Amino acid sequence: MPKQTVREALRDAMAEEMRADENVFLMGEEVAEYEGAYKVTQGLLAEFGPRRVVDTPITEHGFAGLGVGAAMTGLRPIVEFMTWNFAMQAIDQVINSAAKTLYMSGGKMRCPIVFRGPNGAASRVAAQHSQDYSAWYANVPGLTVIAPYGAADAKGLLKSAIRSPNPVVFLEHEIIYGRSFDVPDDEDHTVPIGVADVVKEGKDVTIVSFSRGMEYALGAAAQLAESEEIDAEVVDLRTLRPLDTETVIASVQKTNRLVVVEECWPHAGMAADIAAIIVDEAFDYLDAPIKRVSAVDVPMPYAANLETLMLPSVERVVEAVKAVCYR
Amino acid sequence: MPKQTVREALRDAMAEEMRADENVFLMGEEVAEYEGAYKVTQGLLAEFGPRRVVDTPITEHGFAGLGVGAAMTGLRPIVEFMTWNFAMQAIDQVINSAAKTLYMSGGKMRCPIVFRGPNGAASRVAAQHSQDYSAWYANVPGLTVIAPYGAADAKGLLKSAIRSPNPVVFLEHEIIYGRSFDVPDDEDHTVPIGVADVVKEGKDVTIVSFSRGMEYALGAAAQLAESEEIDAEVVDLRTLRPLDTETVIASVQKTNRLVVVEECWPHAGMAADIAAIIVDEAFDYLDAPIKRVSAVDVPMPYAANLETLMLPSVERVVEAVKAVCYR
Amino acid sequence: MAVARKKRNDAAEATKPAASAEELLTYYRQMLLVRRFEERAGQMYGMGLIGGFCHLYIGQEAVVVGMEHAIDKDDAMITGYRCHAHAVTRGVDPKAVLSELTGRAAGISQGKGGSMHMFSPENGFYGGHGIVGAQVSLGTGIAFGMKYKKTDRVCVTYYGDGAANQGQVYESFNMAALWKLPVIYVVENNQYGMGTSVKRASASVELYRHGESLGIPGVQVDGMDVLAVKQAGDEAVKQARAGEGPVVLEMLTYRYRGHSMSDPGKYRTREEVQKMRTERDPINQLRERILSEKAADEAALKDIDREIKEIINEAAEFAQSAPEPDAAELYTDVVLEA
Amino acid sequence: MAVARKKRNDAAEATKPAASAEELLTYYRQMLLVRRFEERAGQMYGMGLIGGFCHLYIGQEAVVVGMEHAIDKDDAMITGYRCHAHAVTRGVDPKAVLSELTGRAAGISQGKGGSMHMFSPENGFYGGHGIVGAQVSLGTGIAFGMKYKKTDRVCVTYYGDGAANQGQVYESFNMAALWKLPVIYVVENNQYGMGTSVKRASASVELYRHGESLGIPGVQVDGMDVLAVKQAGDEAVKQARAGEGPVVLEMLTYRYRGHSMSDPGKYRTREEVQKMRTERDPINQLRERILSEKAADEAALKDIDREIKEIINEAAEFAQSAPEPDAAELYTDVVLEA
Ligand SMILES: Cc1ncc(C[n+]2csc(CCOP(=O)(O)OP(=O)(O)O)c2C)c(N)n1
Ligand SMILES: Cc1ncc(C[n+]2csc(CCOP(=O)(O)OP(=O)(O)O)c2C)c(N)n1
Ligand SMILES: [Mg+2]
Ligand SMILES: [Mg+2]
Repeated sequence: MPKQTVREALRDAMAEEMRADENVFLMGEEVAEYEGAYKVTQGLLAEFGPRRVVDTPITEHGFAGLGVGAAMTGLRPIVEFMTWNFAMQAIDQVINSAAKTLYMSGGKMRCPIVFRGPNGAASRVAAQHSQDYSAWYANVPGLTVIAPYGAADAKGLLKSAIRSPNPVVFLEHEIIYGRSFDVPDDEDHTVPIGVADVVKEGKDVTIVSFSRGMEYALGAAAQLAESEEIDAEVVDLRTLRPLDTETVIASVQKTNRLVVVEECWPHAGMAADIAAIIVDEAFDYLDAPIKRVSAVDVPMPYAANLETLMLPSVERVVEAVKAVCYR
Repeated sequence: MPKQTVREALRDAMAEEMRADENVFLMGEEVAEYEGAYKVTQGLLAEFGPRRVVDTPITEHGFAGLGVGAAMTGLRPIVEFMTWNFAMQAIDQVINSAAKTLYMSGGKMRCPIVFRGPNGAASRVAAQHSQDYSAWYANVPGLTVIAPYGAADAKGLLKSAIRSPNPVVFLEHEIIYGRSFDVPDDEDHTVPIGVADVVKEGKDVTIVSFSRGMEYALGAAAQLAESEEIDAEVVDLRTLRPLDTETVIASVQKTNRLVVVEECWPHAGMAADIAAIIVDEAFDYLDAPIKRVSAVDVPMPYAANLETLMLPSVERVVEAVKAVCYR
Repeated sequence: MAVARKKRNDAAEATKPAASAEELLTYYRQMLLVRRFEERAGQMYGMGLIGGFCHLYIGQEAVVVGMEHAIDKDDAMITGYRCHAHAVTRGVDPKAVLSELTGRAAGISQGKGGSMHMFSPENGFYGGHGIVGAQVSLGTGIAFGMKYKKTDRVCVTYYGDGAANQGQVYESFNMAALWKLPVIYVVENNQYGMGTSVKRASASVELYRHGESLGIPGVQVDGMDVLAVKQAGDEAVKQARAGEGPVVLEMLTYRYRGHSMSDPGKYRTREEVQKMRTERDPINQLRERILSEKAADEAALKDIDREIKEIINEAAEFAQSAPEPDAAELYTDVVLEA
Repeated sequence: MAVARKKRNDAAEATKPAASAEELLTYYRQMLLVRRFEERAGQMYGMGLIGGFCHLYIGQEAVVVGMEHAIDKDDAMITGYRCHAHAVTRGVDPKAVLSELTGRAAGISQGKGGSMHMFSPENGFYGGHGIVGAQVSLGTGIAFGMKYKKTDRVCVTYYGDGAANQGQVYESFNMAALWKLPVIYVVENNQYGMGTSVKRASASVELYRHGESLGIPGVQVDGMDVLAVKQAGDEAVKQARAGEGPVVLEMLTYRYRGHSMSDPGKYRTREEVQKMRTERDPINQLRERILSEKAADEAALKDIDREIKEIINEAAEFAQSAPEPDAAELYTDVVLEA
């Protein structure tokens, strides 16, 4: 399979869907002439022109609402937030207008829209630019929430998101934009929404994660395998809403142990949700406490040493796995 | 002890603190001349005048930011959101400016401000006016998050919030504004932030809740006591951040069973957080799955029958308690 | 079109806009339908048949009816929570609106939306939104969609004097002006946002000028005169349809009732309200014109009254007896299957 | 003060604002300090000593220095993320700013804030904020606080041309005008918000007029001329201090460097940048004036250059060798003990 960066995979997903459907268009800050603050939209203006690739003023609240209105007319907007931190300005439109309208209208008013952009911590950009919103959006019915790790999933899921009739929150990660992964060379490569992926099978413990958390999860699993200590099963959630709880439960039923890894703050985070589901639905299979490896419960500091300490790490995952395996 | 409604208790808390400290002032939509959309600020304009009780335009984003700026000059603003639903327009200022600035400034820039108003479902106001934000705010370090149930706690905690040097999110509940409770007749009645309250002792199961969830929790405990089936311990969290995990753990260590009740949506909600903490920190004491009784995972419907079905109920709590007690 | 023309209705007064007898009677019938609908909704609220918030449009009828006749059926309209009139005037069956208010399965939103949330895409009605100001960005997006699709359709986007200060209104103005979107912003200045008079909320009470800094033309209109509304609407629609970009129409109007049903109304005097009702009522004014122009006689107007009474009675009966949604509906319409 | 005066600097040109030799040299020294500071920060970024975003102020020095001299030490100032110059000019030790950039414990924010987040309440500097537009509401609130406390202090609130379209800016304008708050809005129009030129982002590029609909006076100022800035600032401060409410000052300026360190700069030509540098540079302009007015000679200016070089060298050395924060600092400053 050819290799592609996550950045290229996302771009290709948008380009392919824009070629296939005239109703798909892209808007956001610096998406057109600048080709994306993080260069995810490279080449799109050149191919599709300014009608379909629209630079906006720095008015997230307004253009998110504008996107939702456009979606109500049957268009399929892709709204890029330069980062999800700036989407707090627009969150009322994402939740109150996009997520709730189908329900409030008794099914009459559809809103097929994708909100996308990098979520969570980039490098050294401090507290206001580093928040992980996965848990907030996953909390809200009416939304579909996707947070892929590798490039094939990024591409396949973004294509599914654009084709979805529902409002989708698509959480990318700045740190993995530049990483390369195998991607199927197929215009029709899609990945189904709501299906987790057992990335590595194992028998001793289940490690569940998503987005960049997978880096720590896979790193820890590899390290534990290498030392032949512990054989971990690794599950990539990929979609945060709807959650594929079946796959997680099945894995825990097999391994009887669970560690959840996230870059989100711990309180009322995604890992809390997984832990709560498992302690309810698979209690009898649990042989040990469920451990969460989350970001530290503080705003993101700027200093290099503190930043490293704030985020999860392979070491912290290894430690948590050992703890639940009582090693 | 004299009885007071929650509404009066909140008003008195503000009035007393405004009398005590010239730096305390109140702003928000309809707080002055109209005396509050829900009449919580009755009499305040008359007593304190328009300098200290300020009607704002319907510009949540702007006046929340203005409040934070005022707090940075050493004032102690109380910012009323007519409901927390409208605070989504302002959430960037609450999180990025109020919650993170102390950290980002290395402790230099303080922000003593209280954001308050009714949270969650009122009666028949449908999806856009009924969201419960407890989990979102509890997720964020730098904030203090308070969600009282009875009038004495409402008063004592609001006074503590106003005196706090930190930004506080104070979540009230429209449905309980008009209910009466005993309130100590004492100008200096405060309730400490971060301390849960064991409202009813019991030995068979722990029911944890907060805000209006306490109504269902206490109702269920009473019903179970009456039928002499199950002796439930009921814990009112009162503060959601910082969480008094010690009290909850101690209770579960005693009862070995836990049900958490909330009006929040289930995914990544407050109950998920409590469940995750307990399955990690008190795993060996748990004799049964932890059950969550949350709002149903859908936007709030308008129709009377559907609305009732959407919210938690005494019956649903009783059922959950029986399930974890294997009855 | 010049930027911000003041009180265009002052000038217009000299030359009363012309209208055929048929037009006058159509406006009359529609305004009366709205009025009677709202009165009944108010009664039914009092009887406990309607819950939550319920914002009546009584006094403002000329605005929505006048604008409706300035646009075509396949143009779009969007507004806030004070939306019963807009739905009915766009052509939604009053039964479906009233049984939405009573929370029944036959409601236009299947009883799930209630008073503030009704939608009828087939009638070009995009809601019915509860968050002050949000519909302004949405309406701008609907106009974006119409332009994107290369139609010549326009979107009429309503908001209140209270909403006029919201940041997203300005953000929307800016994009609409920058991209010349076919949106007509209709600010229904009924003098109060809840209990706050416009002068306590806005540094400038000339709401038609709020887009001026961004080059958006604005016109102040007598919103109690359906013909003045229609005329101003016609001009604005012409401009927007021609691709010349947005217009702001400030409709000077008044709401007779409280903001919603629980409003004690202490922020204004009884006399103020009474004066508007007796001197400026849009239906009475039109009625007088119809009679003085002999477009119809008293008897013909009585027939209309009776006809409308029947429509409302029928709707009320229906809305009270129609069944509530099935319990299973709690779980539907959250998301669509892909 | 009239609403929205266009290009006041055109008129001003005839009567060059007067300034003593001492004043001219103070401005020169401060502008040069900012320039050299930023140049060094850029170098240190290139060396990997600074991480994340780093927005340099080179080219815009006249704005912050001119405004600083229009206010007093106990007035307030607040800005966005392009804030090193503001901190230094307000009186923060360059060492503390530069070691914030290198993320060291001795940084003004103990290394926790970085380039975008520095605060010095004791110098009346309120940050240093990363969210475009947010500081405009904050600054309005600072002004509210000053009025509430019955002082005659003012708050100078900076934002960019890109931020000028944000809704919260208008919401703040409205409250400031309604309540006559002592806030001076300084929009640093450096022609671009990241890669978007002002005319692609704003339906009206006359940013000094954005408050016009709300009755806020606006003045356009040559932001490359420190004396013009100072003079416009003086007038605005006078009005705000007198309790007459807010003013908008649009500073026409230019940033020579990229938006932040990773900007490929394809949205403008090399020639455009070069032309500004050679023809309009604020430091060169002031230097020429100093020499032509004989406020100082070449030798005296060289002394200043040398002095500043030393300050910067010392700061750089300090910022590179100062220790990182202690690991325990991760957990401090989240909340204060009650
Ligand atoms: C963002 C937001 N803030 C507050 C409210 C509560 N609220 C509902 S209607 C209203 C007054 C709006 O007044 P106006 O825009 O003049 O419209 P009118 O009710 O007069 O039609 C307020 C404050 C809301 N729904 N949304
Ligand atoms: C709300 C928000 N949206 C987007 C960004 C990303 N961003 C940072 S600076 C900037 C450009 C701002 O331009 P301008 O206001 O002109 O200020 P300048 O950088 O020219 O000083 C953007 C889009 C942000 N920080 N906050
Ligand atoms: Mg109004
Ligand atoms: Mg700029």
